[in-house]
Amino acid sequence: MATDTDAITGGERPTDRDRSGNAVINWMESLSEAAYAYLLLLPAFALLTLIAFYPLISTFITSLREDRTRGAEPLGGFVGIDNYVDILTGNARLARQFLDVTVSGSFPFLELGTPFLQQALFVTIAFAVISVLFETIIGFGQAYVLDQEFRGRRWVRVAIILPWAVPIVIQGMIFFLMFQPEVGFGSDLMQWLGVFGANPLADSQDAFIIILVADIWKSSAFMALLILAGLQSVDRSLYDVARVAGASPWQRFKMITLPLVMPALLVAMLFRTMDAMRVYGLIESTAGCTTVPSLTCLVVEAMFGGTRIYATAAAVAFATALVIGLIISLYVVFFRDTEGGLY
Amino acid sequence: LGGAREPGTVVMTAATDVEGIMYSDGDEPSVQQALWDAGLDEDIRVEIQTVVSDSDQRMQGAQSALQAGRAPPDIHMMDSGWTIPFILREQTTNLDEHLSDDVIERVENEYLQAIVETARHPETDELHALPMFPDLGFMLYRQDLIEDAGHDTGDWADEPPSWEEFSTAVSDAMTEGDVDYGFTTQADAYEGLSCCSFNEVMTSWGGAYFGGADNLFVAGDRPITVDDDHVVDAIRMMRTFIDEDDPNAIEEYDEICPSAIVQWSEQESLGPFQGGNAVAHRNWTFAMAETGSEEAFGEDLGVTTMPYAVSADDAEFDGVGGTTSALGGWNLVLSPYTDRREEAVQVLEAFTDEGVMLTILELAGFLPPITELVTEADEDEIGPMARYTEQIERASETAIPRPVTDVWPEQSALIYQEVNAAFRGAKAPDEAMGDLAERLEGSEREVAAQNGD
Amino acid sequence: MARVRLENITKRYGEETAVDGISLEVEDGEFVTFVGPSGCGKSTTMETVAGLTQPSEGDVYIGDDKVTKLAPKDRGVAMVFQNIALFPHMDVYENISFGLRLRKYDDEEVRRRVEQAADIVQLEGMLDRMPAEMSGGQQQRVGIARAIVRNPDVFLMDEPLANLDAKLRVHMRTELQRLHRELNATIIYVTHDQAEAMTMSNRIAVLNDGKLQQIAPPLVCYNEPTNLFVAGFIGSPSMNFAEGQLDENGVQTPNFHIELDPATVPNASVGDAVTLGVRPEDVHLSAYADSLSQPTASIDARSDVLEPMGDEVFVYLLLAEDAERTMDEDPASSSGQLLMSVTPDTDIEAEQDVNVVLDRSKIHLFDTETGDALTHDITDQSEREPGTAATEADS
Amino acid sequence: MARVRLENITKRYGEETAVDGISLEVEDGEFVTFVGPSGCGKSTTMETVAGLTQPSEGDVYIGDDKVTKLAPKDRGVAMVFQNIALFPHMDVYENISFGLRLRKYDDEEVRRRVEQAADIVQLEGMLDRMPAEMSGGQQQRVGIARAIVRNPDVFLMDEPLANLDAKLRVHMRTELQRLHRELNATIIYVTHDQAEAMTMSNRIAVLNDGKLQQIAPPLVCYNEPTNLFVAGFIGSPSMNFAEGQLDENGVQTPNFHIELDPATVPNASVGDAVTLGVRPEDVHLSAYADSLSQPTASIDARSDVLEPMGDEVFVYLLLAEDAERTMDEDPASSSGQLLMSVTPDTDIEAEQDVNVVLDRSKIHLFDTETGDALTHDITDQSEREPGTAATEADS
Amino acid sequence: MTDTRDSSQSDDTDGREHQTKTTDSRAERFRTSSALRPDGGRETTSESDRGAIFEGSQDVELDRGPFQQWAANSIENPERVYRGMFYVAAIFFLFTTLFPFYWLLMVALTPEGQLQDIIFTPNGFNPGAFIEVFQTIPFHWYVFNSFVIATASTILVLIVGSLAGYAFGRLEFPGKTPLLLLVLVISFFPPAAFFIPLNDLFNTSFFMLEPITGDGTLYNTPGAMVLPLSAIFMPLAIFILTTFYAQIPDGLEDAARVEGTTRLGALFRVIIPLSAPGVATAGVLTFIAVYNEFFFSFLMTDGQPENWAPILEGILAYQGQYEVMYHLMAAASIIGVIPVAILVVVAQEKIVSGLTAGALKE
Ligand SMILES: Nc1ncnc2c1ncn2[C@@H]1O[C@H](COP(=O)(O)OP(=O)(O)OP(=O)(O)O)[C@@H](O)[C@H]1O
Ligand SMILES: Nc1ncnc2c1ncn2[C@@H]1O[C@H](COP(=O)(O)OP(=O)(O)OP(=O)(O)O)[C@@H](O)[C@H]1O
Ligand SMILES: [Mg+2]
Ligand SMILES: [Mg+2]
Repeated sequence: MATDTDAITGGERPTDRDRSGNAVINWMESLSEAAYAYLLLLPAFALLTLIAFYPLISTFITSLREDRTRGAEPLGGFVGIDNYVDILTGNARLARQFLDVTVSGSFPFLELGTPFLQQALFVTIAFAVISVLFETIIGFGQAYVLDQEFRGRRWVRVAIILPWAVPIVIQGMIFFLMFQPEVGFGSDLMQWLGVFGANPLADSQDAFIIILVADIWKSSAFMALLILAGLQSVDRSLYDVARVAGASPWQRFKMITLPLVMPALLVAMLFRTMDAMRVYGLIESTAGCTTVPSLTCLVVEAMFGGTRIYATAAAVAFATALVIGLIISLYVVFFRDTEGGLY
Repeated sequence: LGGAREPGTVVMTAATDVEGIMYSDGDEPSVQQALWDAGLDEDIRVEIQTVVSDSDQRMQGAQSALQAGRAPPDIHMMDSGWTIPFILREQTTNLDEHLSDDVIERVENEYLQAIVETARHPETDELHALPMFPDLGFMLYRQDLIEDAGHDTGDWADEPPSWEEFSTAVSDAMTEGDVDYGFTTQADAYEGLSCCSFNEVMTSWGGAYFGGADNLFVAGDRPITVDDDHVVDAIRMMRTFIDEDDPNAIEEYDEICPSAIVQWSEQESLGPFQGGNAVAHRNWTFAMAETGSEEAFGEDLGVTTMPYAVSADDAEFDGVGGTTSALGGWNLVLSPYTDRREEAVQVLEAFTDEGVMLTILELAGFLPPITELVTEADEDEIGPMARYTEQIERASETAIPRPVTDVWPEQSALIYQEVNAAFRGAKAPDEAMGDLAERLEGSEREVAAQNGD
Repeated sequence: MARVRLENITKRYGEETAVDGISLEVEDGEFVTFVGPSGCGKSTTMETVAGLTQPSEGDVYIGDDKVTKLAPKDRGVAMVFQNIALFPHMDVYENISFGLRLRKYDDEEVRRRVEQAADIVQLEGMLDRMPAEMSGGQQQRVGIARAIVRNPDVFLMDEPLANLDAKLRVHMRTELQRLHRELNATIIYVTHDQAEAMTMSNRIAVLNDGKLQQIAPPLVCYNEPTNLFVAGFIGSPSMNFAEGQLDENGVQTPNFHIELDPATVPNASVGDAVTLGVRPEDVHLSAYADSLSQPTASIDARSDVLEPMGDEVFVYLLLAEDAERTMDEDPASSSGQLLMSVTPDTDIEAEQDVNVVLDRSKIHLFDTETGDALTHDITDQSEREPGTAATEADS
Repeated sequence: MARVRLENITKRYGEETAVDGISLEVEDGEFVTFVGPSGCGKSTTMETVAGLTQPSEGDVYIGDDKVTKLAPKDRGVAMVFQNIALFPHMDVYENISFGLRLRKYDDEEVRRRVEQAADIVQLEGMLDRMPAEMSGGQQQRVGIARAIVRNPDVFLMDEPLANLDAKLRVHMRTELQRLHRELNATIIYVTHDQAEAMTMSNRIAVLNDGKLQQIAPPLVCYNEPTNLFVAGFIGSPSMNFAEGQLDENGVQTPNFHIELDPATVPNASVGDAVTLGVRPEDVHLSAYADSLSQPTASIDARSDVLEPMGDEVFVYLLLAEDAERTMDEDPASSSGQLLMSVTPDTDIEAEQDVNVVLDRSKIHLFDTETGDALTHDITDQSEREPGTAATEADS
Repeated sequence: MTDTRDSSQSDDTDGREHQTKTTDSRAERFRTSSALRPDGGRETTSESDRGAIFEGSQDVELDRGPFQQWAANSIENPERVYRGMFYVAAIFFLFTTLFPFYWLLMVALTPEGQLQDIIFTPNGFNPGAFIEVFQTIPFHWYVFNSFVIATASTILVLIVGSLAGYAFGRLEFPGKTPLLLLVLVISFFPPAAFFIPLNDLFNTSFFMLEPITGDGTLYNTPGAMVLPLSAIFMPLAIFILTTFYAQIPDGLEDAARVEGTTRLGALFRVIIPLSAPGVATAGVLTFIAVYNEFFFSFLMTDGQPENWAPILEGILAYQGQYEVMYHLMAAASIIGVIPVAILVVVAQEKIVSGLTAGALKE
């Protein structure tokens, strides 16, 4: 088709309809939606398979075998789910137990073998729930602040995000030192307030609170960042509509911001929950894993504690994943109906 | 990178402290030079792969390298506290087969036996590691403050006081001397408690984890004696030091420890003492240099081995009771995966040379595995340590190693956890030790079962 | 060659059928306008041509090639989107030049073309604005420029002028027509503006409920609508309808009777329910009956409301005594009423009794049941082509 | 009381002045339509009324209160947005009921009202759709329903019917009028559709370049435009203009001469440059000259193109020999041309010589320089009110 | 990142200005001289009043006026109260987030061995710590390593994650939810669960890697960290990107495709730029996470800076057997945080750039 009159035509022009570009691109374009999707997922899954799924399977097999603390061979024969049974019944070769309760006849029907905060499962869940709750609230507050226009916003934003950039060792060191009676003021202050005992870092309950605060300090920024990105993606004209319709700032938040930010918020909470359930470095560098045992603490101690109990470590890792999986399914069930929920 | 290393280099892991003395500019003495002087082939050069100092993290590093069968490093520097598990896992080389006989002999005969024990295969007694330097626990005290409070410390250097005497003296010095703390030590829930600071106290009370010094290195079939009265009393004493009003306190002792010791390890507990704010302090050899210099306390620093409550003769078990000193220190292990075994063996042999040991002592203050050599060192070089050679001598004689077996790390965690709980008063001492005994029995059973079949 | 052919295109969204078996062919260089009620499937049909939507059934051909599975970029189409869809992160220049830059035209060429396109849509001097800084109409013009700058074989334009004022719209109309002529491009166009549809298109495709009702030149759709739907839809204000019955003498509706020989009505016989349709401009005051070659008998009515539009006045007539003008119904469609369009200088006032006549040559009869057109002219001509009613309708 | 008063509203975006000193008053219950070219500031003006934009200068009053600083929610206004802006996360029901739910109406009431509103915009049965699943027109109807369901004092509607088809548009028109009547609400409306502006509004406000040109009832704007801009803007197709000069006998344009007594033209004297304006429907074939009370002398022309619109036909006349119809210009505005609108049955063909006359009572004269209207009628009446030209114009 | 324009755009500016001046008079006919007010007048350029969630319209006046005035105003104007609350919140957040840093600085300034009773002032003053950090070990080398590793991982994660995020967010295909959950499952596991097999894998010599790494293993190469860290932080990135990509209206992608991009081209030219807040956030989060990662960083190299040991090893190097040089660790971490702070400053314009407004009539 040769068009000649208009200047817009501007001489020769390849007909668009002739397929341009190389064969690969054309092949990709001609794929069906599903095939195209699989193609796009290929790189991610290739990487994940090599680096994640394969090791996990191997670890899972390990968890079904017997520990061997001596000899060149680190694992004994297959013992089925014995390792898991040991973990759940408080018989694992760990300094702190995954779970240590027995059913009793009288109220509250469960008897704690060790105090609540010395059982990894409870510590971990309590930690995850409380920290994520606070981080969400604070993160939302921070994101809101960062979403405003004001002079110096750039620097405030950096300041608020900065704790997230602190290496965990340092985060741990800060709070460790702060609550070292000799060095920091934290212990004295809290003791004076009547909140803590004399040696907070050695006391499970006090240390738990310190770790919570440390985690909230650092990780709120994570929430803030994601929520902020969500806030920024909201079409501003919707706020105009809402304002004219008579929505107060709170209503605008509740009816527009929140639901529209929900997908981002859910992702943030989901990953924060999973992260919190795997907390380790922070504990290790402040109070120590015996004072506040978390699930990952058990895994790491089993694997690197010096006693070679890899099978137990693997079993604890899988049990941890199972627990996280259960909690995440609660999310999925709970938020399934929310707009933008888990797809 | 990796593969293309110079021929003749032998890679050895070490922290920056050792790296710092390995080489030197010009004619300054260095370990490398000392090794060559000791007869190491001039073509062989030791290259240090620096690793972190923290013992736990270092163990992880060694474990992942050996688990993966990776070399270099050709020589791993391993804590005497966790060498045996590696030996039991066959991740070491039997040095009996590689070192020359006279070297073996020297190690057997001249080396501090306590540390050599941590380098042997517990079942076969073969030497699988070469002790590089031992470390020992000492009681440091402020002679001036105690003297001012009217107590004579004249013979403490030769013969440590009893705990009771110690506590009274420290308590008085604390009141008189206007310092905040009496005795600072390590009681955090960590390896240092079970291996060392508590091990010392327990031993000085005539107690033991596994029924005496004979049962230290083979797990599986040995008595559990942590719920023994001596052990419980040792804890009660410590508890009294922390809080004399505790129902489990022992009348005769005074409150001399800050309660914060339950969350202190070496660094934190040294701080107040170093700052002049405590009367007495338990720590490792390096603390002498830190606090004994002229800028610090100088001559006012007194050093002794642990006080005791039950003398060795009165002790129920073998090898416990009386004054004592916990054993730390590092061994050198030849990686079974090295492709430079010959060269590495040469390096190891050179390390057994006295000149090398003295060089290390003079440059870094690390005790020679042949402890008598301390007296031969140049006093100017080793600083304050020179004043305390006698105490070092005695400490090496009374050194008590931790009971390292393949399951020691596991048991250690149980121990420090319970001991710390008891120190904090969260559990009564006998209850804590009862629980501990139960857990330890379980652990021993597992080992027995696993290694029985 | 840029003939566009749709073969039995159907698109379902779940239960919903948005497009229902549409087949049509747009000749090379033809200008076809899609009209139809909101939600009838116009945009969806366009999207299947562009390749943005895969039809559930059927095939699309452009030129001689079946392109049903071809990527949009390879179809040689440009599209103006109903929702405008400017790239918010690009300024006007970047938006317009997007397609050219993708095709790696050299910078000079790009600039020249963009400037020309901006000129056509009167956006000179706004090239560095961001979309968010523009008014609705300006944004829409950017969308048009983005399409025309590429000079493709086929243009798809979905209500390109919806946000423009009348004057600019006329301008754009002529511009688009010129473009159409000069580029000899095939254009498929959606509009709700009758004037646009009538003036620009070679043919109009009337869609309803996902189905093609009629595709024919504008005047054919206007004058010979193929069914009740098309008759009512094309023309603004809408055609007047009166339901009635064919009797021996003609058509009897509740309020008036029109004489005619039932035999001249094809496909219908006496007694059948028929709907009579007449456009507002074909209703005349009896006083002007002479100007018509064949007026009907005079009908009594009462003028209810006058709606002056400037160039004409709409008069709402009530036929029955009891009939009331109800505002919530399309006034032209309820049978007690009649809408008449007169020139502004006509001597008529609200609430006054009037007599009107209809132009027999402009009276349409439809089968009430099926809605199909029966005849578009009830003058007493001896020979009339019987087939004209359904000209070119495919439905 | 919901009188809306704008006092000297100005809005600047950086360099750009979007609204430039607009003052006007909309009476309680009045229906005022804003019209004007794309980008002239209609939406911006609306936004200042709604409170979404703070004017750079000037004040807004609703009722008796100065609301310039008041939050939108406290102004009692509802708005239909030009960009529709439905909440993507809410279905139709939730979108429509948004404002009601904010005000905590009880569920029954909400449901009743929503259903009623959905009924008005013909969205029954779509209440549980999500916006993304709807066509453009359907979305727009949701936007309208969202505004009307709230029943506020003041409605602001920015092109609410832009995406609707003619039929539905007529329906919505009557619905909105009914709403206006029944709620007695004040409505400010933006549209590009002349028919909407003419039929619905009490007054039309013509804006250009951020400035108010004229605010007057529709027919006044149509028949007595205050200046060239309004004359050209109102009416579709646009008024014909011919630049000329006032001489002793009348107006001389390059192609024809119109007789008139220059003394009857206020504010102008012989020799002044004037622009003559006449609407297409006021151009007649000489054959029909009798029907006019005062036709002008006949003008020679040649028909160039015919544009049949169904109910009328636009005839493009060339006046000068050399004139050519250029498609890229608004045809009515170039002086060598004349656009005539005739009924479809007029006997005229393309490319044929014709004689036309103008209706003297419909001839407008403007001062070419200032653009101000001089007179809207050049019949030889003895007494004419001299002031009508600028009726109610505030600009 | 911003540069989705053709490179040709930069030299276009003058051309466009030129065009502005010579605007066709026809178009200007009704556009009188007032388009540019010569007298200027007061200008309020900001459009913040429309965007902010809290009304910011009064902030011009807010800085002035005594407290009473403020209080009186706030009663009649609640938006002012929100603004006030906002400032209180901002200051609160600033204090709580920054105080630990301040304290860390105090620790850094405290000379070795005097670490006692630090509250608001250091115990002594020793700025030399910031130099000592580099003298003790080549800390900058570790920082550099971490920076390279984090950058590489971030790029890998963003690219691979974008492809996956696009598929999950915008395409329909069988098995979508299970696959998405499968990705999520990775995050259920403590990193230690991957360690042993990966340690074996990375220490296995692969013939084809020999030319690159010398001994054919990935150990001691950036790859040994980039790969597992990418895999471990990939799920988060995929989820973030999925969420943000899903929200971009289809219309814009449609427009790009009709204009001539491929589906992939539309992703990179339209969807990613429009999701800038999400992409930048995913990038920053990944970068920081990798930069600070503890587990693999520590075990996948032998700790030598020349063998790509990351910053964590550097910080741990100040930790002795019995002694910890807290002041150096503090100084080192303050130094280590700086690159991240810079990154945040750079990325923040992307993180906060609401762009979708005005995209579509929806
Ligand atoms: N945010 C903004 N930044 C800069 N200029 C703007 C902005 N919003 C609008 N404008 C400009 O202000 C002028 C008026 O815009 P407005 O939206 O009021 O026009 P309008 O009359 O509604 O036009 P339309 O009929 O096309 O919708 C336009 O020229 C527009 O480009
Ligand atoms: N994604 C979708 N999911 C479900 N239904 C849809 C979707 N998109 C469109 N529809 C429905 O398909 C029908 C046809 O839509 P389409 O957009 O083609 O209408 P249209 O003719 O363009 O209408 P308008 O003139 O209002 O733009 C509508 O009823 C609409 O509700
Ligand atoms: Mg549509
Ligand atoms: Mg507008």
